[in-house]
Amino acid sequence: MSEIPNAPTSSNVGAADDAQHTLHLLREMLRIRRFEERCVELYSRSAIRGFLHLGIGEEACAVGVMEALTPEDAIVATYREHGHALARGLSMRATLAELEGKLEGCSRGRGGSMHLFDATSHFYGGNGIVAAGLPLAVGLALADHLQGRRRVTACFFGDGAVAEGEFHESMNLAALWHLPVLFCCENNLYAMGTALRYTESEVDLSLKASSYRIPAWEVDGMDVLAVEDAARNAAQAVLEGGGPHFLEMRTYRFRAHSMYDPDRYRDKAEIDLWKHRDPIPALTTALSERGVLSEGDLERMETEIAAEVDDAVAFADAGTNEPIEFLERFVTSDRVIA
Amino acid sequence: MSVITYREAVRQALREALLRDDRVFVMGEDVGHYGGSYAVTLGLLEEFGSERIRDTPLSESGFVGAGIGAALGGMRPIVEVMTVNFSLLALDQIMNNAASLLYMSGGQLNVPLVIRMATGAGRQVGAQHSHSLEGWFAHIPGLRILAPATVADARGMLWPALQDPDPVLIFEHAMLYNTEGELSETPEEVDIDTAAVRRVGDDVTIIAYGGTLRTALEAAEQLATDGVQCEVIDLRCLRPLDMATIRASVSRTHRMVVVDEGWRSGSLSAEIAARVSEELFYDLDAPVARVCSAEVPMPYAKHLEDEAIPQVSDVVVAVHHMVT
Amino acid sequence: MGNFTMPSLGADMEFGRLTHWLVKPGDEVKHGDVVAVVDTEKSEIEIEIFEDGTIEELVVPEGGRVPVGTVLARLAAAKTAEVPSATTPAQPSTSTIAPTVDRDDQRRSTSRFAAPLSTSAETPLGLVESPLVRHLAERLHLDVSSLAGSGPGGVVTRADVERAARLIETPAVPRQLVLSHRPSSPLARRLAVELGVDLGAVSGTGPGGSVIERDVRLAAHAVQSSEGAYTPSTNEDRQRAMQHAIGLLMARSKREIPHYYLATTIQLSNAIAWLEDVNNARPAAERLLLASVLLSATARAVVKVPEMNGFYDQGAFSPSEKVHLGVAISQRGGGLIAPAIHDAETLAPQAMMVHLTDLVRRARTGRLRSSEMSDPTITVTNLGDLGVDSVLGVIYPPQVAIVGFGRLKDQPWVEDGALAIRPCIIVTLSGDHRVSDGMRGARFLTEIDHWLQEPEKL
Amino acid sequence: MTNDEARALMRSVLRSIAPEVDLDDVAQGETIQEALELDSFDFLQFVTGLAEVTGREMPERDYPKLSTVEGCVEYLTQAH
Repeated sequence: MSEIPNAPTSSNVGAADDAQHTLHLLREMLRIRRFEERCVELYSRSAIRGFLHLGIGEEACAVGVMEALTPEDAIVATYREHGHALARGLSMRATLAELEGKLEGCSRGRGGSMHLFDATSHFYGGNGIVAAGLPLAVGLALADHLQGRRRVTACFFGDGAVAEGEFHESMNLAALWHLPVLFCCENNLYAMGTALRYTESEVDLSLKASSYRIPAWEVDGMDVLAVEDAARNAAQAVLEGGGPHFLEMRTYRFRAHSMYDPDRYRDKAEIDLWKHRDPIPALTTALSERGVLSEGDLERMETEIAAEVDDAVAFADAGTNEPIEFLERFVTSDRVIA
Repeated sequence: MSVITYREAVRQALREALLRDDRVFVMGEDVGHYGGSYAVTLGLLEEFGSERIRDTPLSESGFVGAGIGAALGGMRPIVEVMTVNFSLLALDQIMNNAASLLYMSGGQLNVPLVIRMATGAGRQVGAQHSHSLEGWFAHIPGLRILAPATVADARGMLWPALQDPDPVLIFEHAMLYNTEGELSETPEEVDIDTAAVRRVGDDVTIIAYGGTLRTALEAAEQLATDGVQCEVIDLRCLRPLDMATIRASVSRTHRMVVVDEGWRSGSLSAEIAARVSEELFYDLDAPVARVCSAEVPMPYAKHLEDEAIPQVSDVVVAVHHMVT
Repeated sequence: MGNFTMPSLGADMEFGRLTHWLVKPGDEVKHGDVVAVVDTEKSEIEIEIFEDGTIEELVVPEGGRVPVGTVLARLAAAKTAEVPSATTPAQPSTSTIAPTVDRDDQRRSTSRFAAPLSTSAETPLGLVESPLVRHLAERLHLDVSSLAGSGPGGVVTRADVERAARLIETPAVPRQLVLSHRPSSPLARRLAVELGVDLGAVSGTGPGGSVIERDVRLAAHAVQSSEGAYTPSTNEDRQRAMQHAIGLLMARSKREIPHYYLATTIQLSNAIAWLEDVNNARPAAERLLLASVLLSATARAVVKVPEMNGFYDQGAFSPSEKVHLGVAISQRGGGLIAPAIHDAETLAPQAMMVHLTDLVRRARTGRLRSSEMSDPTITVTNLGDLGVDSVLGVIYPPQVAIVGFGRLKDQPWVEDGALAIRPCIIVTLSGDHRVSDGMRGARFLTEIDHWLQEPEKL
Repeated sequence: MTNDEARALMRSVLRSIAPEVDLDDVAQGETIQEALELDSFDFLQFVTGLAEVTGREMPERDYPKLSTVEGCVEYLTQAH
């Protein structure tokens, strides 16, 4: 049984005294949750195929960090990226159409769940290779540095990535060249089916990060306000030339690693324990106790979100297949290979 | 006209690119203070400073991935991987990121990156430092693969490669750095699409690239004394292959030999032979011949290494066998 | 009313075994309830239902292994009012559940020349159930009785019919390129078709004795049969093609055959006198040319020195019992071919002249038989007409010798110590040193001289 | 047989042997064989052709007379 950080105290809620903002955070998390729940159904009726990695339970990380970023900032995510995409502003329609492989998808149906891209919002996509996104983030930040552009590149990865060589190489490069990268580690205690204690000699990941002289904190990944607060401070420091920063968000996923994973490696008790710390009910309770969220408000929010999901499903199901004549397009730029 | 070395030509190309476009910067192991493992970047650090001539830690996946990221971020990076042998550590970044991002993103993200690598054997540096893997990379859709064999190409190919919105890999054969060639003061533009007919002939077409061009040309001279006129084609671009030039030649000579320093099985020469048999079957008057490296980890001993690498005599024998 | 179907639980899942039900008919269920456990060969997974309602019937029993999408249970609508949000939209048509992944249907997977489905012993043939498939087969006038079906239970599907039809339309190997048994290069086979040459009759000089381009071109310009066989568009093309082909042959000969050369002067007064006697008694049309005498003499001499007659191939000489004398005939407007006079050693000058006349006429009008082209065992070249004193020939591979006759010319000749003027001719031999040597060559030339001194015995 | 008839005969016989040659190409005093590249075989056919049409013997010793245009015309036009 891994130790569990303390539950969010009501004081946190007070800190972000702007009630509307907190309601917004709740709505964003709820959108992600309902969207991914519907994905489970779509997958079981084969509308979504291939691999599907759900972030149900980890919504606070994506929403919290995205709130701390500006439209100019760049994002590099992983294959567990639906939440990050939606929180960054990709529409449910474009995202779900992509999951169903339709032309109307954000990557024209070529990427699928692990490769959602949106150039306008600088969402540089998921990545199917663990930790392969880290060097990209370093490069983006290097380009900013060389062109004197003031922005942050937020790079998401899981605890599994920490064991990859690229983690070491990227952290070292970012620190060595003092680059504006915000390393966001979503530590959900399992690298696919292997618990952290079986993969890392040093399980305190923020301690590991500090060995590169990179400022690093851990933060409760089940508390969206705590995540937002930590991310905002870190992003500010990075923006002001403080070099790379590292956030270790301790979180937990309530479903299997992917849609085809028997989840035998975690015992039910542990899952139930973490479910009690579900970030959505936690925030709902806190808001209703403060009298800013009535029963009716919540129901209205649920109904609106359900409608948004239904619309997205109808849009995706009605989506078209990209004509096979275009198979070779975009292998290289507007140039048809002879 | 002045006579300069292949190494000097590459250095001039780098210098010209750095001067013409301030988005260009060079990154790689020992490219700065050490001046480049093959002394290609000697002097660039002093002239352009450490921001644009960046020594990197020994982190091939890291700095190649960073090169890709910087290209995504609007720069025009030139990453030097010391030799193709070390590129294996960066193969995932090159294939799964650089080559695939434009396609996976449905056309949103271009990766205008150039990666330079030394390649090939001949310096008795043993199995791990003597690979010739251009054929591997030429297998990957999304990449453009160049093999400058002459001083003019070494000088001319870099700039158009930097203008290409997609990733370009340039393979410089290690044995070519010391070779010399003529170059005009204002070198003319070269393309990075087509093959070049380096020697005209009617009897046999010899296809070569990079380090094997010299071998092919020497063999052709020898064969000429036997009355066999060979046409020597320098591929220059290994992906996409300029099949038009190959077709035009082989449909005339009806015989083809490919000289490829890669291992025979699954090599670039295998691809060329397959395409010719598919597209020119009824023009062939003899089976396609391939002169490749022996399928061995490259031995250290000189006599063994020479035996393993395609030699002039191997090409002559292959042609003789074909024109009896 | 709704169905609860076997869900897809992973990228590589095609079947699932329903290990046990957690509900029974009459149970109320709502969205998200776990209703059964499915084994996917990798693990047992609890599966949820995404509809509210009451279980009406469990269609698949426990232990049943069914493909993804198969109906597992039937559901009656929930008694309570439908909660709008809970309803799942009607089954959109676009992404129908394919019962099994019909790999055959995906265009990409069938290669252009899809081999017909291999039929295992017990799959039925011609099992057509759908009227659509039957109608389509009739429209394509396709006999389906022998067609193996790729559908469930071996039934013939629409795709099977279309593929079978496509197979018929796709052109087989172009008929005229039916390959002959002889090893020959693709180019040779193509040219054989284009130039109307019977490949079977052409002997190959390529690697391993295969027929290659030049063999066909040589045969081609010798065999323009009158039935309008394909002739290159213009004369020039044919001449150039022939020139090119001969060039290659001569280059190879020079490269491979170690020629040695001999020459001798032969006095022909007897032969000339004999010829005049014969011709005086004959009308112009039947008169003999000196060439006929020279050819007969040569043929007879070959019998005495067999190393001059045969083929050198793949490192070994094979003498020929027959003497097929290749006669170099110049083509009008340039070019030279050397078709054979068969069994020349049996022909006296008179018979030789008949054969020669016929051969030259057909050579010049392009009606030589390919056999005449392909198997001379020794060649004679006679440039006397064109005023050349002597000619040293280049051997035609795979032959091993060539005799050259110069022009008839009066020469000073010593007889019994006195000087006289006699009609003479220079005869040369180019021999293949791998097969014979100067000694044998000299023996051969003196043999020709001997026969020319006694023409009447030819 | 007049001169013109003789020339016409020579032309028609030549045409059957070597269609592309022209009698006018033969210069004064030049032999027909050299001018028109006829070898002994062709010339024999030329003589045979003339003999068949005219019915005359044309023995081998007369061949020299027949190898120039003038000689041949003279030979054909003279009764002997």
